[in-house]
Amino acid sequence: MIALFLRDLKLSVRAGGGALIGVLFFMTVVAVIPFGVGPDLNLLSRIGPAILWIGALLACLLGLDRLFQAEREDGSLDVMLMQETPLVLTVLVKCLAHWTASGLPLVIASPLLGLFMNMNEVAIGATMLTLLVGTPAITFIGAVGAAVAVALPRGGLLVSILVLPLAIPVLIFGVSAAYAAVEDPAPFLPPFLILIAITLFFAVIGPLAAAAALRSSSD
Amino acid sequence: MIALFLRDLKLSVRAGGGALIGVLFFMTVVAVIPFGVGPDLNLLSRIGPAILWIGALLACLLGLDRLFQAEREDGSLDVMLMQETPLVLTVLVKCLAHWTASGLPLVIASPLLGLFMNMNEVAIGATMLTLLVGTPAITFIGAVGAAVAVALPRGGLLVSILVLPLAIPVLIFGVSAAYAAVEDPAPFLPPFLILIAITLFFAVIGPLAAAAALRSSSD
Amino acid sequence: MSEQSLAIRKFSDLANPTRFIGLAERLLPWFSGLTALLFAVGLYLCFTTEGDYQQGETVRIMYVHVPAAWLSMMCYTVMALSALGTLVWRHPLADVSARAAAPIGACFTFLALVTGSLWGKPMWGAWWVWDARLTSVFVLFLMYLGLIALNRAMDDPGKAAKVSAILILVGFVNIPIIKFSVEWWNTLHQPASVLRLDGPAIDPEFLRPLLVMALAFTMLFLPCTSRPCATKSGAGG
Amino acid sequence: MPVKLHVEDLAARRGEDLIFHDISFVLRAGEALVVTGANGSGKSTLLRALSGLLPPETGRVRIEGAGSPNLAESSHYLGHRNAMKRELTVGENLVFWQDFMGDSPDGNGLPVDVAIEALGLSGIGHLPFGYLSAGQQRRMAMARLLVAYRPVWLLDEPTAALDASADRMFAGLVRIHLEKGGIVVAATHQPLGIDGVRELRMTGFAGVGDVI
Amino acid sequence: MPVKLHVEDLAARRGEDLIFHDISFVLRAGEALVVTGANGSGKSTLLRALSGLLPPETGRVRIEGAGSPNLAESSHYLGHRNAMKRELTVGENLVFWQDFMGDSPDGNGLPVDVAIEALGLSGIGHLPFGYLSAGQQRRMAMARLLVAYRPVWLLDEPTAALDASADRMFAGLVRIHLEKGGIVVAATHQPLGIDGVRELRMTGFAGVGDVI
Ligand code: HEM
Ligand SMILES: Nc1ncnc2c1ncn2[C@@H]1O[C@H](COP(=O)(O)OP(=O)(O)OP(=O)(O)O)[C@@H](O)[C@H]1O
Ligand SMILES: Nc1ncnc2c1ncn2[C@@H]1O[C@H](COP(=O)(O)OP(=O)(O)OP(=O)(O)O)[C@@H](O)[C@H]1O
Ligand SMILES: [Mg+2]
Ligand SMILES: [Mg+2]
Repeated sequence: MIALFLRDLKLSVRAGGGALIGVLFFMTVVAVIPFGVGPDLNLLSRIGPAILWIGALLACLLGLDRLFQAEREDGSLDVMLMQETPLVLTVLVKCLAHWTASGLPLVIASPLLGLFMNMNEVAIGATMLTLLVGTPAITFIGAVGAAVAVALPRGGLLVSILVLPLAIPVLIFGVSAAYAAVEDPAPFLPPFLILIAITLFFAVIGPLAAAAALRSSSD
Repeated sequence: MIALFLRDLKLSVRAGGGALIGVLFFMTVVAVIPFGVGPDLNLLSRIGPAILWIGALLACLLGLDRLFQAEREDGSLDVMLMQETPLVLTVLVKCLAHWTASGLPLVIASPLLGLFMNMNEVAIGATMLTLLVGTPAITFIGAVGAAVAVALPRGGLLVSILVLPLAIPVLIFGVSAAYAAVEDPAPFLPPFLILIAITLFFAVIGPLAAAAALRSSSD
Repeated sequence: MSEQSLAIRKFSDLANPTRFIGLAERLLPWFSGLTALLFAVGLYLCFTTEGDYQQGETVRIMYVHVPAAWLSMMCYTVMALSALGTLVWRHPLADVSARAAAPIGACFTFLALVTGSLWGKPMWGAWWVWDARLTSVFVLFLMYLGLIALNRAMDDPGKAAKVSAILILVGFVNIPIIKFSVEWWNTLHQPASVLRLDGPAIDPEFLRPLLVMALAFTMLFLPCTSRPCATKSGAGG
Repeated sequence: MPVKLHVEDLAARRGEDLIFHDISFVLRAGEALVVTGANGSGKSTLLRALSGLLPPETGRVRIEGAGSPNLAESSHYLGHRNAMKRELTVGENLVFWQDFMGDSPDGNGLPVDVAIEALGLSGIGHLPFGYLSAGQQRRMAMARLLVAYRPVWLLDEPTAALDASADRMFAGLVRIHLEKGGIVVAATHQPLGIDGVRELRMTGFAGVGDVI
Repeated sequence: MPVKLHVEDLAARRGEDLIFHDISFVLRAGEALVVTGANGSGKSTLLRALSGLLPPETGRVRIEGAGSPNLAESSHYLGHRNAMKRELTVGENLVFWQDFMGDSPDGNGLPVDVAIEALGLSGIGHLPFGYLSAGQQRRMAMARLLVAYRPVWLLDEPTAALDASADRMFAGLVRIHLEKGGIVVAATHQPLGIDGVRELRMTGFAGVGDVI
C-alpha cells in the first residue's frame, strides 16, 4: 500500500511539477481575485477565508476526474481490481496520495496567501485549520464522482451533480468556522466539529462508494 | 471544419456534462462568497459583477487541460497535424467548440446568478454582455496553455498557472466595463472596446501560439 | 534569402558553443571583479548621499528597489529575445540562456517585490496594496515561476525549450503593462522619473548612486546567465 | 498441492448480446489452453470473464490448490493494455507491481532486474516506459508476470507487436511456467510455438466453443 | 502524372540517440515497401519521420505528382493508436474523418458505408467505437484509409490484432490501392501477403537500413 502511495505521489510530481505547482496555482487564483473585487483591503480581508476555500475546492477538482480514469485507460485498474487487497483500501490510499499531492500544499501555503489578503493572524490560523480538516473531505467526495465517471463513459453529468452539491456543505461549514473564529459572537467549535464529522463520514463512505462503483463499472 | 466543430460539441455532450460541471462550479463559487461577505445585500450587489467574472474565469479552467490531450492520446492529433488545413484553423475551431460547450452555458446562466447577488437589471445585462464578449478570450488563452502542456499527462494545475496570469487583463477590463455600466461617471464604452480588442487579439495570438506549440511537441 | 541565411550562419559561427565557452571562461573573472567594484562604489554612494527631506532614510531602499525592478523586466525581455532566437533561428544557445535567465529573473522580481513592500509600509501604511503596478509585477513573478515549473515538468529539453519559448513570447504582453501601468491607471506607485522619453526628472544627487547600482545589478546578471550557458552547452553538445 | 482450474458452463454477455455460453473445461497444472477465433468472436470477453473482471452471466470459475478459490487472486491478467505508467521508468513500474501484488504464498517472483534481463531488455530499465517502442512496451508488460508469482496466467494476444525473436523468448517463458506447475490460458491469432497445448475455438455470437 | 516518393539521406533522433541515418529510397506508383526489424529498431520512428510528425535530423522527403511536395498532406498515417473517439459510433467517426480530411484532388474516397462493408463490419456501424473488440477497432481504423483518398499509405503494424481472414482482406485492399497507382510503406513483423514488395531492414541504433 505504501508502494501505491509513493507511486501516486511520484506520478503527480513527475507529470505536473509537484507541490510547487499546487502552491503556485493557489497563489495565482488568489492573485486574480483582487483584480475583480478591487483593491479594497477591508473587503479583501473579509472575504479572504471564502477565497482561500474556493481556491482549495478548485485545486481539488482539477485533475480529480483523472484519478481512476488514467488507471483504467492504461489497464492498471484491471490489475488492481483483481488483487486480494480490499479495493476500499486501494481507493483510500489513492485518495490520500491525491490529497497529499494537491490538497496539502494548499494548506501549507494558505498562511502566506492569507497575508496577501490582509487577513489577521487569528483568521489565518482558523482558515488553515479548517482547510487542513476539510479538504480531505472534498477529495473523498471527488473520488466517488471519479469512480462513477469511470463506470459510465457518458455519465460525467452524474459526477458533477454528485460532487459539487456534496462539496457545498464542506465549503459552508469550513468557511463559517473560519469566520466564527474571527467574529466574536459566533462560536468556533460547533461548525468546526461538524466539519470534522463530515470529513470522517466521507472518509468512510467515499472509498466504500468509490470501490463499489469501480467494481460495478469493470467489464 | 464544421465537421470538427460538430464532433467536438457532440463529444462534450456525450462524454460528460462539461457544460453542467462548469455551471455548477460557477454556482458554487457564487453561493459561497455571500458566506464570506455576510448578508449585506448592498455590498453583494456591489461586488456582484466581480464575483460573476471570477466564477466564470475559474469555471473555464475546468477541463481545459484535456482540450488537446485527449486528441493526442487516441492518435487523432497526429492526423490533424498532417492535414493541408492550416493547424491554426483547426485549433481555432476547437476553441470555438470548447467555448460553445463550456463558456456559453456560463454566459446564459449568469443572469440567474446575478439575481442571487441582488444585482439590478442594468448590472446583470452589462455583466452578461461583458461575459459574452470576454470569455472567448479566456478559452483562446487557455488553448495556449493546453497546447503547451499537451505532452504532460497531469497538466491540469500547470495549465491553470500558465493561463491565469495572461487572463488577468481580460478580467480587469471585463469587470471595469460591467461597473462602468452601473456607476454613472465612468463611461462604459472604452473598457468594453478594450475588452473586445483583447478578445480579438487573443483570437489571433492564441491559436497561432497553440498551433506552434502543438507542432513543436509532436514526436 | 541566401544573404540572410549567410548572415545567420555567421552569427551562429560567432556564437557557436565551443567558442562561447572559451570566451566566457576568459571574461568571467574580469566580469566578477568589475561587478564587485561597481557594487562597492554603488553601496558607498548609497550611504553617503543624504536622505530625502520627505522620505528620510527610507529613500535608500530605492537604490536596491529600482535596479531590481528594472532588471526583472530586462531579464524577461532578454528571455523573449532568446525565445525568438529559439523559434526563428533555432540557435542552440538561445534556449539555454532563456532557461538560465528564468530563475535569475524570478530572484530580481522577488527582490523588487520585497524591497517594494518594505518601502510601502512606511510610505503607504500597508505592506501590500493591489494596485496595477504591484499586481502586474506579481504576475510577472508568477510567470517566471510558471516557466520554471514547466521546464522542470518536461523531460525532453529540446521540446521544453520550444514550448516555453512560445509561452515566453505570449507572456511578453505583461512587460508593457508593467511599464505603463502607472500611466494607464491611477495608482499609488511612483510614475517613471528616470526612464522617460523626455529625459530623467530626478535630482542628480539621487540619480548617480541609482545608476551605479543599476549598472552593478546588470553586471551581476551577465555572469549569472552566461555561466550556465557555458557549462550547459558544453555538457549538452 | 498442484493447482487445478475448473470452468463450468460459463456464459457472458456484452450489452444485449450473449457472446458465448456453455463453456466448460478443466486445466491441470502444467497445461495450456489457446483460445482462437475470428475478430469479435469473444476471446477477450472469455478471458475477462475468467479473471473476474466481467461478471459472467451464468457459470462458475474455480481454482483448487491455490489458497483461495477465487481465480482473480491467484492469476495474472495481461490484457490489450499494458498496465504501466508512461511517466515512470520501466524499473519503477515493475518494482511497484512487485510490491503491490505481493507474492503468492508458495511461489516466488523473480527480482526486477532478473525479469528485465529475461525479457531481453537489460539496457533500458532506466528509461521512462513511454519512451519505449511498442514491442518493448509489450515485453515490459510481460515482465510483470515474472516479478510476482501467480499460478495462472490469462494472456490476451500476448505476442502482438513482438518480433520473431521475442516470440520465441516468450514461448520459452511460457514453457518454464508450465514446467513449474503453472496454467496458461492465452488468446491469440498466431500460433504460440508450444507443443501439446489444447485449443478452444470461439465462434462468436451465441456460438459454442469446442475444446480440441 | 503518377506519384513518386523520394527519400534522401534521412536520419532521425529520439532523445539523445540517433536511431537511423542515411536512409534513401525511391518508390514509384504501385510499389510497396515493407519495413522490418527487431523491436526497438526504429520502424515506427522511420514512419513518423516520413509523415512529418517527427522532425528528421537530416535528409529530405519529397513527393512528386501529388499537388504539393509535402508528403504529410498526401499521405495517410496509421499508427499504433487508432485515431478514433470511443464515445462516437463507428459511422460518426468515419463521417468526421471523411469531412475533415477531404479528398485528394484527383482521387475519390469511398462512401462510409461502402468502406465499412469493405472491412467486413457491416453489422456494427452503429456501435460506439469503444464497444468494439481490439481487432474490430483496428479494422475500423483502416476504413479511414478508404473514405478519404491519399496516394501514399504509411502503416505501422497494420495487421496487429487482426485474424487470418482480416489479414487476407487487408492484403487485398493494399493490392487494390497499389493497382490504382498508390504507394504503401508498412512496418510489420508478419509478412503482408503481397508479392513483389521491397523490404527495408532496420538494424537499430545508428545502423543503416538496406533496401532489398
Ligand atoms: C511591492 C511593491 C512594489 C513593486 C512591485 C514595485 C515595482 C516597481 C517597478 C517595476 C519599477 C520600475 C518602473 C519603471 O521602470 O518604469 C519601480 C520603480 C520605482 N518604484 Fe516601485 N514598486 C513597489 C513599491 C514601491 C514603493 C513603496 C515606492 C515608494 C514610495 C516605490 C518607488 C519607486 C520609484 C521611485 C521607482 C523609480 C521610478 C522611476 O524613476 O522610473 N516603489 N517599482
Ligand atoms: N519518445 C521517445 N523518446 C526517446 N526514445 C524513444 C522515444 N520513442 C522511441 N524511442 C526509442 O527509439 C527506439 C526506436 O523506437 P521505434 O518505436 O521506432 O521502434 P520500432 O522499430 O517501431 O519497434 P517495435 O517493433 O517495438 O514497434 C527505441 O529504442 C525506443 O526506446
Ligand atoms: N463494452 C462492450 N459493450 C458491448 N459490446 C461489446 C463490448 N466489448 C466488446 N463487445 C462486443 O463483444 C464481442 C466480442 O468482443 P471480444 O473483445 O471478446 O472479441 P475478441 O474475440 O477478443 O476479438 P479480437 O480478436 O478482435 O480481439 C464483439 O462483437 C464486440 O463488439
Ligand atoms: Mg480481443
Ligand atoms: Mg513500432
